[in-house]
Amino acid sequence: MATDEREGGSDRIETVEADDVDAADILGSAIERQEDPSLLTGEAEYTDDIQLPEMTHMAMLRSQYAHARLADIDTSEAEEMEGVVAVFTAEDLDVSGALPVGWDLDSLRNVDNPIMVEDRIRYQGDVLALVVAEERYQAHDALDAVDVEYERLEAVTDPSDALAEDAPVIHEEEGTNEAFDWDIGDADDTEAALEAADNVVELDVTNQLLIPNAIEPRAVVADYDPSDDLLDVQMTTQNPHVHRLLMAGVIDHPEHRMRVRAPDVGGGFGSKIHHYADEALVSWAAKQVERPVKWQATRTESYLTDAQGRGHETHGEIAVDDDGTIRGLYVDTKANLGAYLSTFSPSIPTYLYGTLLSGQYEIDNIYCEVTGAYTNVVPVDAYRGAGRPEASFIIERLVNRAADAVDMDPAEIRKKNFLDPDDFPYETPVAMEYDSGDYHKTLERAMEAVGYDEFRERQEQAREEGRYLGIGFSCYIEACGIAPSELVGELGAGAGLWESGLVRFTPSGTVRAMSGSSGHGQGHDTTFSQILANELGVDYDDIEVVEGDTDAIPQGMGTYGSRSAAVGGSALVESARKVVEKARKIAAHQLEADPEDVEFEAGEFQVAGAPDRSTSIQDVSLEAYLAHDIPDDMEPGLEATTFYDPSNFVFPFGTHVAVVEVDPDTGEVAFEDYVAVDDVGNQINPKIVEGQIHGGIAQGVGQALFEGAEYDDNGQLVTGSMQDYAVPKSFHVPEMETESTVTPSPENPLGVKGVGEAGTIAAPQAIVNAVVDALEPLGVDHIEMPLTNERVWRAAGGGDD
Amino acid sequence: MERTIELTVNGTDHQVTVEPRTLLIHALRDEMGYTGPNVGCESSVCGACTVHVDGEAVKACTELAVRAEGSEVTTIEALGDEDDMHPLQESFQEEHGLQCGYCTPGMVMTAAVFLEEEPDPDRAEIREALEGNLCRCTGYQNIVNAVESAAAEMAGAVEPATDGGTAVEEGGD
Amino acid sequence: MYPDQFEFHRADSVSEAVELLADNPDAELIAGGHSLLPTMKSGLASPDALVDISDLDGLSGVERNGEVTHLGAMTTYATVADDDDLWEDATVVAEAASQVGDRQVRNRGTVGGNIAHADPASDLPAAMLAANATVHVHGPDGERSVEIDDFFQGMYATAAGEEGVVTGIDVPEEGENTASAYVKKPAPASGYALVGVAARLTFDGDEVTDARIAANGVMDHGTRLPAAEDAIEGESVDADAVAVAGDAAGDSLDEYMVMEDQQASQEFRLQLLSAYTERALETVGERAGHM
Amino acid sequence: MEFSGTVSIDGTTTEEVWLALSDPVMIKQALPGCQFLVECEDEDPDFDALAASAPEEDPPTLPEASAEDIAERAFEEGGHYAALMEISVGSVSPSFETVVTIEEREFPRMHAAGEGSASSSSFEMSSGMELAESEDGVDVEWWAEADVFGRVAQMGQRVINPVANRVVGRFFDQVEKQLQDVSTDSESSGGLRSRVSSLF
Repeated sequence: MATDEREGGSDRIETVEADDVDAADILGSAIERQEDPSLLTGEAEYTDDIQLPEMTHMAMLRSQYAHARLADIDTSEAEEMEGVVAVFTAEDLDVSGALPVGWDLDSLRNVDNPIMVEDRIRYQGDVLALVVAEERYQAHDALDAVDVEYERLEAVTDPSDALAEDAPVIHEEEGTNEAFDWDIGDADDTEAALEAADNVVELDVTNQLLIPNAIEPRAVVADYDPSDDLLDVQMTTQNPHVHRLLMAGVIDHPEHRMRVRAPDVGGGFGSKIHHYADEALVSWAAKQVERPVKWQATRTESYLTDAQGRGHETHGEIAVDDDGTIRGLYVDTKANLGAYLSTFSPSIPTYLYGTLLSGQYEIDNIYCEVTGAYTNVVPVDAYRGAGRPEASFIIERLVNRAADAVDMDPAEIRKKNFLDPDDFPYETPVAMEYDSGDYHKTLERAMEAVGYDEFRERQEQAREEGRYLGIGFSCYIEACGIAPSELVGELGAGAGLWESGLVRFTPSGTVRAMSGSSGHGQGHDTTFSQILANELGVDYDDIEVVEGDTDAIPQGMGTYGSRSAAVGGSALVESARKVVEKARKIAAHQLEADPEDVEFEAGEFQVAGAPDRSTSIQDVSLEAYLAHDIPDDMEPGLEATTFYDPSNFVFPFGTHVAVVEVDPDTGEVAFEDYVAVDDVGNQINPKIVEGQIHGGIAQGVGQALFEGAEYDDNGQLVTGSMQDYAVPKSFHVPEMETESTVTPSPENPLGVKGVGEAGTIAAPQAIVNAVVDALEPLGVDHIEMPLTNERVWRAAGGGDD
Repeated sequence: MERTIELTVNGTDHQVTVEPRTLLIHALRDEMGYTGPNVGCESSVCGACTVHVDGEAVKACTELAVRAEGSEVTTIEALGDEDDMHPLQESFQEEHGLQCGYCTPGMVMTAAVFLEEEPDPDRAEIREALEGNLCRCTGYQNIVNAVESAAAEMAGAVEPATDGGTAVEEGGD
Repeated sequence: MYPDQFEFHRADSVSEAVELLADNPDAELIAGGHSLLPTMKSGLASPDALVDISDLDGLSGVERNGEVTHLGAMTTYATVADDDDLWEDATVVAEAASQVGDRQVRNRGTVGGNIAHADPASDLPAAMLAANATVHVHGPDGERSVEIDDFFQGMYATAAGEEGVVTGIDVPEEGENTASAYVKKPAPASGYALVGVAARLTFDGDEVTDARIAANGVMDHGTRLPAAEDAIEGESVDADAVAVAGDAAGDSLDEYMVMEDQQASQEFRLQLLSAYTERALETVGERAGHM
Repeated sequence: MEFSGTVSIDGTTTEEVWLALSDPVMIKQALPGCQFLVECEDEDPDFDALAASAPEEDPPTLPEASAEDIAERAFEEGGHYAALMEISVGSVSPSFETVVTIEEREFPRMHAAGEGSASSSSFEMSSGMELAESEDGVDVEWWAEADVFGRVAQMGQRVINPVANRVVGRFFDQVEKQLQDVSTDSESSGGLRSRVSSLF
C-alpha cells in the first residue's frame, strides 16, 4: 500500500510545555503528557515488570479442541517435574468459581461460566489445568506433561449456523444456542414505512470478529498475606474496582480484604474490562501456595482468550423515496456471543448497537431485531467501539446503497436527511436523546478538505484511463458515557455507570486527586490535571492524579466506552467545585465577608469590589487543616468526593472520508487521502484528542482491510499468532488529515463528549464505501470486510466464482 | 544444562546464569532487571522487545541469551533518563508519539539506529523502517512525526558522533 | 512462548558442525535463528540440540572473486541489502534481501540460513534462482557445490540434506547487458511473500536473449517459471510481451502443489503470480533502459 | 481441509489395483514418514510395544509378493491399524500416533477413518477411494478430508495445507509408481493377472 509523503494533517497541532501555558488557557491547551518521560525511559512499571520476593510463575493448560468432553486429565507427571510447586484442576477448586455476567436482558439464557473446566469444553481458551512453578519456563514445560483425554464434539462458530436447528448445542441444559432475542423500535410502523416508500434497498453484511490486540498481553501478579487474609492483586485492568467486586465473588474472598491495582497498563481497547478466569485463578492460586504468583498471557493465549469484538451477521433494509428521503430502516442481526457470556457481552449487540441505528439522520421508523447466539469461539464482548461501529457500518453502507438506488450523490443524500442543529435535543425512534450536533458542518468541512468536486472530475478522468479511484463517506455518531445509572439499571446493567472523583488539598496547597477512571494510555494524568488546574487555579505541576488502586480511590467504574472525560472528568469538576465552595466559606470567614460576596478566580478569593481583601486557595487550604479559625459549623480539612451520575449519554459525531485507488487485477487498495473531521465537544487537550482519533482510525483501517479472527469448521482459531492475524503496520495506515469542529455537550460541566472510539467507529465504512465506489463501473455493490486483496479481486470480477 | 555467560548491558558488565533456551529478552528482564524492553508477541512481529546488540536493532525475543555472550547490549534505559532525554525521546513526547507506552521502548530503539544510518529520511522511509514495530494506540502518524522531527533536531545538533561511536551507546545506567 | 530444553553446541569449525549434526539426528543448525527460534518458541519444533555456527570465522562477509560475488552463509540480510556493489552486480539478490522481514530481522537473519531453511514463502530462493547462484555445502562426505536449480527440493527440503551445512553462496555478476529485479506481495501479517517474483534478463539490444524468472510463495519451494521465461525470450520488454509472459507464469507449474492458505487461494496466488511477474519484468525493462 | 483427485493407471485391471491398495505393506511404503503400519486389536493400542515389535524389514509387495500373501494380510472391514507417522517439515517433525479403522471395504470401494495425536496437536482424517475401469486401465478416484487441532492448527497455518498436499501427493505418486510396476510386470509375465483374478 502506498503511503504518500504529504505532511500528516495540514494543521499539525503543536504541543506546549505546561510551564508555557497561561493558567487561563490550561483547559484546551495541547500540553505535553506528564506520563511520557517514565514510559519513554523504561522506568514505567507494567505488570510483568513486577518482581516480588519468593514469586512463582503460573501457566494454564487450555484445550486442544473448541468443543469436547473432558474425559480424563492426569497431572501426576507434571507434578513431578523440576520446579513445579503445584498443579491444580477443577477438582481442586474450593470456591464458587463461576464468572458472573454484568448485564441482564429479559430473554437472556444465562449459563454457567466456570473458571476451570470440570466436564465440558466450549472453546479453546477454557482452562483445564494450571501449573505454578518456580520459573516461567518450568511452568510451561509442565503443561506439556499434563495428559488429557478428550471426546471431541462437533463445533459451531458462526451465529447463523449455531441458530440452525441441527446445530450442536453448546450449553445442553438450555437446549438451544439462542442466548437472547431482543428488539427495539416499532415493528409495525417500520414495516408500513418500508411498504410505502418508493424504494427499499437491502444489504447483507458480516461484521467480522476482531482481536483487540493490546500490545501488552493480559497479566496478573497476586500476593496473599495469610496473617491478615489480605489479597493484593496487580493486574492489567481498565477497571480495578469492578475486578475487585467480581473477583471477590468468584473466589469467595471478602472484598474489603482485597486490593486491586492497575500498574502501567499497555493498552486495553476493551479487552481489559472484563473479568476473566485467569485473574481469578492467579489470585486463587496465590492463596493456595501462599507465595506471590505471576502470570502473563502469551500472545497465542491472548488470541485464544481475550474477548473478541463484533461478530455480527446482519440483514438491513432501508426505505428511500425517489427524492432521497429516508423513510425507514429495518435491521435483523445475528450476534456471535462466543462460548459463554463475558462481563458485559449482552449489552454490546443490543443497547450499544440498536440504539444508534438512527445515525445522523431523521428516520421516522426504525426497527431492529437481534438474536444472540452461543458458539464455540472465545466470548465476544466490548472491543473499541463496542456495538456502535456495527451500527454505524450498516447505516452508512445502506445510505450509500440508497443513494445509488435513487441516483443521488452520496454526500447529497446524507445532507438531505441530516438532523439540523436546531433539532436538538432529538429523540430517535430507538430510544436515544441526542444532546447536540451540527452534522452539516463536519460533512462540509470534510468535503472541502478532500476537494470533493475536484475529486469527482479526477475520478472520471481516471476511469477513462482504466484506473479505479473511489471516495467513501462515513457520517457517524457515537454514544459515550453510558448513563444514567437508574436508566441502565432498568435496561439490565448489573452496575451503576457513575464515576467517582476525590479532590484533596494538602495543607501546603498542592492537590492530590483520585479518579475511579483507570487509564491505560489515554493520558488521564495530564487531562485531569488540566481540568483541576483550571477549576482550582492551582499550578498544573502542583496536581497529582491517582488512578488504578482500590485502596486509594473511593470507588470506580473504570475506563471504557469513551467515558473518562465525560463522566470521570465531570466527577473531578464537581469535587473541585465543592472544594472551592468550602474554601470560599473559609475565605469569607477569614476576610470577614459574606461568602456570596467572595469571588473566586485563578486560585484567588477576593471580596467583590475590594481588590485588597483577598487570599489564595493555598492559604485557605492551610487554614482548613489548621482549623484554628474556620466557621463554627464547619469540619476541618479541604477535600471533596463526588459520585457523578450523568443525566444522559453524550453524542460525538463527525465525517470521515477515504479516497482510494484500487487495482482490480490484484485487489490492492491504496489510500490517496484520508480526512477526518470530528466533533467531540470541548477539547481538554487537542493533541491527545488527535492521538485518539489517529489510533481509532488505524484500528478501523485494520478492520476494513486486514483484520479478522478466523476459525475453521472445528472452532480452531487459525489466526493464532501475529504471523497470521494482521495488526496494521506503520505503512498500512494512511497519512491522516484530522480537523475538528466543536459543539459542546450540554450534558456535563465540561461540555465534553468523548473521543476514545470515534475513529474506530468512523473508519471502516468510509473505506468500504470508497472501494465500492472505485469499483462501481465493474458492478460492485458490496465487499465483505476485511477487504483482502483476494476479496476485492473477486468482487471486481476475478476468479471463477 | 545451565551456563554462565558474560555480557555488557548499558555499559555494565554482567555475569548471568541461564539455560541454553533462555531468550535474551527474559535474561534481560527477569535475570538482570532491565524491564524497559517488553514482550508483546513472541513471534518476532511486534518488536516491543527491540534492543541494540553490538549497535544493531535486534528483537531480543528471537535471540538466545547464550548467543549474546560477549555482546554489548543497549536497552531503552540507557538512551536517556527523565531529566536528560535523547532527542527521540523528547520528540516522541512533543509529537505525542506514544499512548500506552508498551511498544515505545522498542519503537524508539529501532528508530535510534535507523536515524544513525539514515539521518534525513522521508516519511515513507520512516514507515518502512518501523515495519518491525507494532503500535496499536497511535495509528503511527505521530510516531512518524516524532522520528521526522528528531531527525531534524539531531541534524541540527552541534555534537557530531565521534569515531563511529554513537550517542546511544555512550549512555550508561 | 518458551522453547523446550536443548543442548547447545557452539561449533568451532564447519567440520565440527557437520560431525555434531551427523552424531545427533535430532540436532538443528542455528545460524541467525530467525526461522528456527520462532518455531521452537511456538512449540512446533523441539530439537534435542542446537549447533551454533554464528561464531565461525570465514562464514560471513561479502567477497568478490572476479565475476562472482561470494556471500558467506552467515552474512546477514542487512549486510547484503546495504552492499552498494551487490545492487550493481546482482540487483535481484540485494533487492530480495532488502525485503526480508523487517529491519531487526534483517540484522540477524542470514542468507545461508535462509536458503538452507528453504521456506517456500521466503524471499531469497527465487532471487538466487534468478541470479543463477551456486551453493556451497559442507556435508559428511566433504565439500560440494550445488547449482541453485538443483538446490530447492521441497518445503524446507534442500540438496544440502539434513546433515549438510551451507557455507556460502556464489552469485555471478550480472553482465553489462543484464538487469534484474525482485518484486513481492507480502502477506500483511507475517510479511512473508504471498507471491514474490525474481527476474533477470539479458539483452541484445532490445531483445531478451536469456531470461531467468522464479517465484516464491507459490509452490512448496522457490521455483523457476520456465513458461514465462520462454515467453519473454526473443521478445523486447514491451507491454504485450510482458502481458503474455505474465499470463504464462503459472503454466509450467503443477497446479496441485500451488500453495493455499487463508491469505490467498490457489487461484488468487496464480493471479498474483501473473501480475507480479509483469511487474518484475517491467521493472527489469525500466532498469535495462537506463543502462 | 478437503482433497480429492483421480489417479489413472494404464495397463492394469481394477482387481490388481484393488489388491495392491489392500496391502498394508504397500500403503506403509507409500506414506511419507510412516515408521510402521500394523494391525491392532482396538482403537487404543500401545504404541511403544508396537514400535518394538514392528518388523525391521518389510516383506515383499507386489509384484514380487504372492497374491495369496497379500490377500492374507489385506485390510479388513472393521479392522484397526496402528501407524506411527513422522511428518517432517524442516525442523518441525512431530510423530503422530495414528489409528486407522477400515469403515467400509467392498470391491471396488474402500473407506477409512483415522486419527492421530502428537504432543499438543492432533488430526482426524476420513478418506475413501473407488476404482473404475477406464479405456487404458484403471482410474482411482479418491477423496480425503482432514482436520488438524491444537498447536499445529494455531501456529502452523502457513504450512499445514502444503504439507498435507505433499503427503497426499507423494502417497499417490508412490502408489501410482508401484502400480505401474505391477502392471508392467503383469504384461511381461502374464502370470500375476491371472493369479490376482482368481482371488475374486
